[in-house]
Amino acid sequence: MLCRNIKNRYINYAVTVFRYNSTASQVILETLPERDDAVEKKKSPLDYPDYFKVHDLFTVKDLFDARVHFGHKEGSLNDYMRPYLYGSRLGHLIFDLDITAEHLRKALNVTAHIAYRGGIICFFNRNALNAHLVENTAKECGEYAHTRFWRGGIFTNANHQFGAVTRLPDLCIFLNTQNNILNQHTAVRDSAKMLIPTIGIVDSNCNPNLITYPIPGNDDTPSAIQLYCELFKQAIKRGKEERMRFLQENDN
Amino acid sequence: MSIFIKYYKSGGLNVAFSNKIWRYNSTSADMAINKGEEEEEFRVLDILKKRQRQQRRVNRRADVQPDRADRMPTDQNWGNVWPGPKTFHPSSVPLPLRQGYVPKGQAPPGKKANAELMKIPNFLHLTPPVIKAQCEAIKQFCTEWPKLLNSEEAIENHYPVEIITSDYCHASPSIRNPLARIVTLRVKLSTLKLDQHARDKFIRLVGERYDPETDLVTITADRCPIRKQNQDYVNYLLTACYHESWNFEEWEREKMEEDMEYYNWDKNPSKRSLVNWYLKTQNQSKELSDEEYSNYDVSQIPNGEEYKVAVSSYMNDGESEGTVEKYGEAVRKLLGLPQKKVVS
Amino acid sequence: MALCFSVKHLFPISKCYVKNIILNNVCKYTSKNVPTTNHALDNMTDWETLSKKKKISKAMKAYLERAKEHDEFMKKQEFEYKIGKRHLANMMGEDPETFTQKDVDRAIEYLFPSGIYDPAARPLMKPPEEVFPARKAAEFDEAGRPHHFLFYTGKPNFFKLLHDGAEHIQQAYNFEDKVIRKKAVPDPNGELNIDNSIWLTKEQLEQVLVESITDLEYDNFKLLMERLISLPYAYRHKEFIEKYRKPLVTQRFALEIPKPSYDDEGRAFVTTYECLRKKARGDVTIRVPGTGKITINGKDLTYFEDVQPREQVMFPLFFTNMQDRVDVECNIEGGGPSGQSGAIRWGIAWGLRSFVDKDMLEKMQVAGLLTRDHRRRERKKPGQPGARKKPTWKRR
Amino acid sequence: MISRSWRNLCRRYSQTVTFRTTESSPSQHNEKQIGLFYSVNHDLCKQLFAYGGLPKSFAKQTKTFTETAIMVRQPALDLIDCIKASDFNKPVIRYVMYGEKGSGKSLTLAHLLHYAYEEGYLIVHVPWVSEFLRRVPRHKEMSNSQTREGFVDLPLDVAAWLLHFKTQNQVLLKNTELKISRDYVWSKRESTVAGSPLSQLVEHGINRVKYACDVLDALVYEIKQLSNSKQCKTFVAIDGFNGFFCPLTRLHTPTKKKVKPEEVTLTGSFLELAKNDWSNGVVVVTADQLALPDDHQDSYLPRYLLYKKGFELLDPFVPIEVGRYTDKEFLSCASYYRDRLWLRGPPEIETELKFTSACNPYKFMEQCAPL
Amino acid sequence: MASSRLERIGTIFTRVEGLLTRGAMKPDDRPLWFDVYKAFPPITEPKFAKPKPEIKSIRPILYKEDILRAKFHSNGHGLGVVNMLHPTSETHTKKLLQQYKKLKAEGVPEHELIEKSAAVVENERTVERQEASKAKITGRNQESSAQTLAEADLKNIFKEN
Repeated sequence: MLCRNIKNRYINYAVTVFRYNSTASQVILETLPERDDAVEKKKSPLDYPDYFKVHDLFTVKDLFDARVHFGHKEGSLNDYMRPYLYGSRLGHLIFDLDITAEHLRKALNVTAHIAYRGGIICFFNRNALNAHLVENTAKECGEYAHTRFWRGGIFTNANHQFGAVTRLPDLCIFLNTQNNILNQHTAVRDSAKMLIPTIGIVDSNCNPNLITYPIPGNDDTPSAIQLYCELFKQAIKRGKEERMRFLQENDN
Repeated sequence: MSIFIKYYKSGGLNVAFSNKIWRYNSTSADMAINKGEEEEEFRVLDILKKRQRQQRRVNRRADVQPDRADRMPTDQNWGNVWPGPKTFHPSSVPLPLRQGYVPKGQAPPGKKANAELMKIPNFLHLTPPVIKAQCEAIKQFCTEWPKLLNSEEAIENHYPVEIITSDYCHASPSIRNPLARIVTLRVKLSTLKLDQHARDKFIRLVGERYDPETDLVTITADRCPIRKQNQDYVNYLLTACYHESWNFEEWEREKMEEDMEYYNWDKNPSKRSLVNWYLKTQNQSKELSDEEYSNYDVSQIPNGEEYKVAVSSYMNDGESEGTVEKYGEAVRKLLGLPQKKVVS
Repeated sequence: MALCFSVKHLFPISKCYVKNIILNNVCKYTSKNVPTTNHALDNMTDWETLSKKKKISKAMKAYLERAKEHDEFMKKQEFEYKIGKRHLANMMGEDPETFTQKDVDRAIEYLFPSGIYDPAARPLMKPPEEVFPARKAAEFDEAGRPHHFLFYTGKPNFFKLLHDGAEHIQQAYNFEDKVIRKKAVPDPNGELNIDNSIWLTKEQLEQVLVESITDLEYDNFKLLMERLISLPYAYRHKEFIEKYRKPLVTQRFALEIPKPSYDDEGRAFVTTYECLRKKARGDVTIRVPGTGKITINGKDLTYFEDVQPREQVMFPLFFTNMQDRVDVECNIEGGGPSGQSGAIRWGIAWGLRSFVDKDMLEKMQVAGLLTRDHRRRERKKPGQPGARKKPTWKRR
Repeated sequence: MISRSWRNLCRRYSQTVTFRTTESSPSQHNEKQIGLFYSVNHDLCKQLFAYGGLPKSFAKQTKTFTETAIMVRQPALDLIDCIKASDFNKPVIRYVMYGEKGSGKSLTLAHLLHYAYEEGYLIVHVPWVSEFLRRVPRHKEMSNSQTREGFVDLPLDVAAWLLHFKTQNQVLLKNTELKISRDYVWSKRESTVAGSPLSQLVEHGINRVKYACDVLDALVYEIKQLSNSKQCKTFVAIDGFNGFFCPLTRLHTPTKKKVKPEEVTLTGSFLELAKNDWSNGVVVVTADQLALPDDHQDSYLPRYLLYKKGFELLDPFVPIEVGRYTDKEFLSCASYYRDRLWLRGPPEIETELKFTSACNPYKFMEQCAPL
Repeated sequence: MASSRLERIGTIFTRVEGLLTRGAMKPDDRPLWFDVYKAFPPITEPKFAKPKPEIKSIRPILYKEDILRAKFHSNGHGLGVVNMLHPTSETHTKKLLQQYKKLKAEGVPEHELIEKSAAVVENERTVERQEASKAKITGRNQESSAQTLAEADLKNIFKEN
């Protein structure tokens, strides 16, 4: 009940956020025309701040509607998550969606770039409620998912476990960085060990330190996870489309 | 690099130009990679120069001739390839045979250098077509089956003695099974045509080997190492027993009642007690000698004959409910008692 | 740079080589002395460039080599087998065109008689597909990208199965919602018949998936499937469910129930041979109609001194209520009273199948009358007085 | 109160099958009463079976059932018929009852004893031969015979038996016409004069245990004489008769030598009775597996059990088989047990019991016990 | 491949960079993400050994209406069902607050405000509910229209099927 009330309140606040959002997209619009004569300047996609236009994938309002801003209770707060908080509504932590949006855009951009480069992207999630959704997302993107019990050594001892030299993922996306409410997913540590960048939705009770691109936000609610999945899917799709175009061009 | 680009731009081919650029970059990379790939393999520290030695060894190896089986046509006459019994030879059997222990996830060992296949007996020399051909060939040497021996009874009648031997076919290093030497002789006692004494003696001589139910005498011999010897021994045994059973030795006269092979009522106390009882009922009291007892005519006792039969069968046929019942009936008749009522 | 340029025009390749060497040299010399040089970083080739050379991953290369080798090997084996079959047909004097695998097996048994206990170790000649175990296909493409989207779970096929199951469950839920919204009733014809089949066992499932799974994972699989079939509209996913079930019917009364034969008196009788229990072994003849007479080795029920074995013998008759309607004759040897009575019990129940109706048959099945008891005496172990019994514990 | 009425109800229910006959005189029994129970008068029972005669388990049962009910069975009737039909002038006829363990030989014998008592026979009843020869309590009184060399006396046992004899025949023994024919001198001071009543002889045996065995010898002789002279009819009943013929008894002489049955004086006396050299009597013996050592119990048929010696002694005898219950007997017995609340439960239990007990009376009784 | 597995030292980027500068890793063998990371570094460096951010007290989020809300709730109002599938639908409490504002503007005395607004909202709800049930009944009478409605609804909901 309380949460619902908060939401009512928040709508008013969200209006102010739109401004930020719009400015961002404006920037992109400005940069877009430059790409036409990219060839002569030999500008690689990395030189654009937002080559794949991932900034317009979502607005802060979308995040809000998907209940991304809900954190856990105050008691379970991880100190490293303090900078991302907006406040606490009657004991429940609320994320600052501006910060979240910034981080998320960065992450989406990176995702798109990795996809563009043909990297392997692997989705992780240990929450049984959302596992199927995540797997479906991975399937639709043509990427990989791991939503089950993590057998130790899949990354660190891959050649032995898979019986052959194996290419590891180039990007790990954690839709949930916790194994359960207490322990961190082992794959986070293993990815850091194996020099694999990670993107992770970190809730208020998670430790963001080992995550390369942390995104503060709600990692339990299906609607939020659905939103993340949708966004990452779009980003990967854009990256891949661009890649196809690039490959076609080069085949000639 | 910019100069270079400018230079090519004048060429005016955008696509070609970009390609060229890629090429420029990639050539160097290619070189690096090519080199790198070779370098990636670790160089082996070759102190003792093993290479030369290996080469020498290879040279020394002799040429292995291709299998004979590879050159066989599929419509050959197999009997010519494998004319007689022989141990399995992989290169002359054109079958992809496999035998042996199957490790998990692997196939059983093939036919070459497979001791298992050599160990087991084979019938490669006795394939159906070969058998047929050989039968055809030896037909001319065969004699006709006697016409009168047309049934089991006839055979049994003319050849009562049966010799049983076994041949074995098994997987062991030797094809000679020690059990093959065992010879069993079987004959029906009735076909020996012995008289009462001889029959009794014969049965006592052979002992366990006689089965009264089937009337068969079974003599088995496995003492000698060869079947032939055993067979001779068996035949000898039968002959010896037969002739011995016809002999009547002096000590056989001393045969006691306990030694009797059947119950002779006339010589038994049963008769004595009957006679005693009879005399008593007649109120005569006589002391009779053994001789007199055994010669006493039972038929003068009412129902005595019947009693005699009943007791004899009771003792001879063994005790069973039937014989006891009969005995009871006879006794009741003898003593003048009512018969047992059959319960409805 | 300028120098490079001028020469490159003429000998582009050699030029590059020279340049590379120089650079390498520079690196070598400088790496020690200048720790913070950005030389290496500056020198990095563009990704776009790198991506152009079609790089085959090492794993794939090794795999391709192996696959090729295997294919060739199999082809050779196939060829040898075919030729061998023709040879064998020729040996046995039969037509090679109509020579089937069955004939091959028979011929091999004839030519190479072997009494080896384990049939798998006897000589055989089978098509190579059966002899050589199947191999898992390549799991990744040339760039090293796995084919399966659940590859990194280590058991992609199994988890794909779970994924599909969840998918089906979700579809069933959605459909149910839809039907409820339409206020329709479930289709009475669409019944899912699961009585005569059971889930694949762990081993069978492993074979289907070509992966080894743990007991816990197998339990999860069963849990998921049970949930799926418990849904009212599970019949719409029949195809998926059937894939992981195996029929039971054939197993239950697979053995033909023998038709009774008739003796001289016109009484029907059935003889069950090979009634085994513990070390006892015998045969049982059941005659119908009868009066409940039981003959064991020529004696009546007093053959068994104790009540327990007598009850054992009588149990199937009382269970089927046939105690006054049949005569039983048994010949039994070996073992003790309990073994013998158990063997007779099974023999009677097995023979009674011919004289009872189907309901009773099922009841007998449930009561365990038709189940052979294969338990045998356990061997004595050295160092202890019995099979399990341990010597009395003493402190010292 | 309630339990009693319930019991009555039970009885009424069970009365649907008649299992009782009011005819309590064995001489009046006929085929109509086969399978029915008749109850024996309590006093009579005490007199006849006070010192044995009923199997122990049955005796216990009588206490439980508060009555001695014996089933009228075919073998007993058969025997009675035979006795009725036999000529008492001729030598005595020997009857041998045989049958499986627990099939009711002893009870049939008890039935016959009742009959003999009613008919006024002098009863010579040995309740269980093995009691003498095979049962060895801690202090078995045993002494070497003084009259016969190499023989063994069991004075206490014989004295006990004489007491039993006395109780069983107390009515007849009062009859002073039974007089002994010879003088018996036991010692310098003790002697029994010819013409004194038989009871005196018996009394002497009981009082002077030392001479019990000799008294038994004399008694047997006198009984034979009395029977021959038609002064009395004698009914000899020996249960477990084949016990006399087993190769060894369980007795030991002080020199640790095993005693053979024929070396016991009482054996000779009783075997003397079983001979058919006297008349005006009936000899009924039973051949029982239980009377023999375990290694000689393969068959229940008489020749096997009696050994050759026994067979020759008794031949010609009339074998009487005591079999298991027939269906009718079983049913009546079951309803009797139901009446006595010895058996409870649903009616189907009877068919099952019939099979598990295989209609063996003793087994049936035993198996009903926990029900 | 040469690399350090000590995840607590530096970041993945610094570790790869170190390898490259030291020549342990060839520049062309660098990981695929390296350029991307270089171009778009994360906002905070993903070091494991990061100093904890200074602990500021978390700002509580409170509104003026909270007092009113508390009042409504303490009187047991405002506990209605909310349709969460429609983010625009208004909660019961919100309606109460609006009503409260409206009534206050109308000049209803302070002490009656709560009760009155609650009564008004409750009234509205009952009216709505009645209408809804009526619509249902009429819908059943006009089967065809109801059916089309239902079908349309279903189509929308199960588009993906």
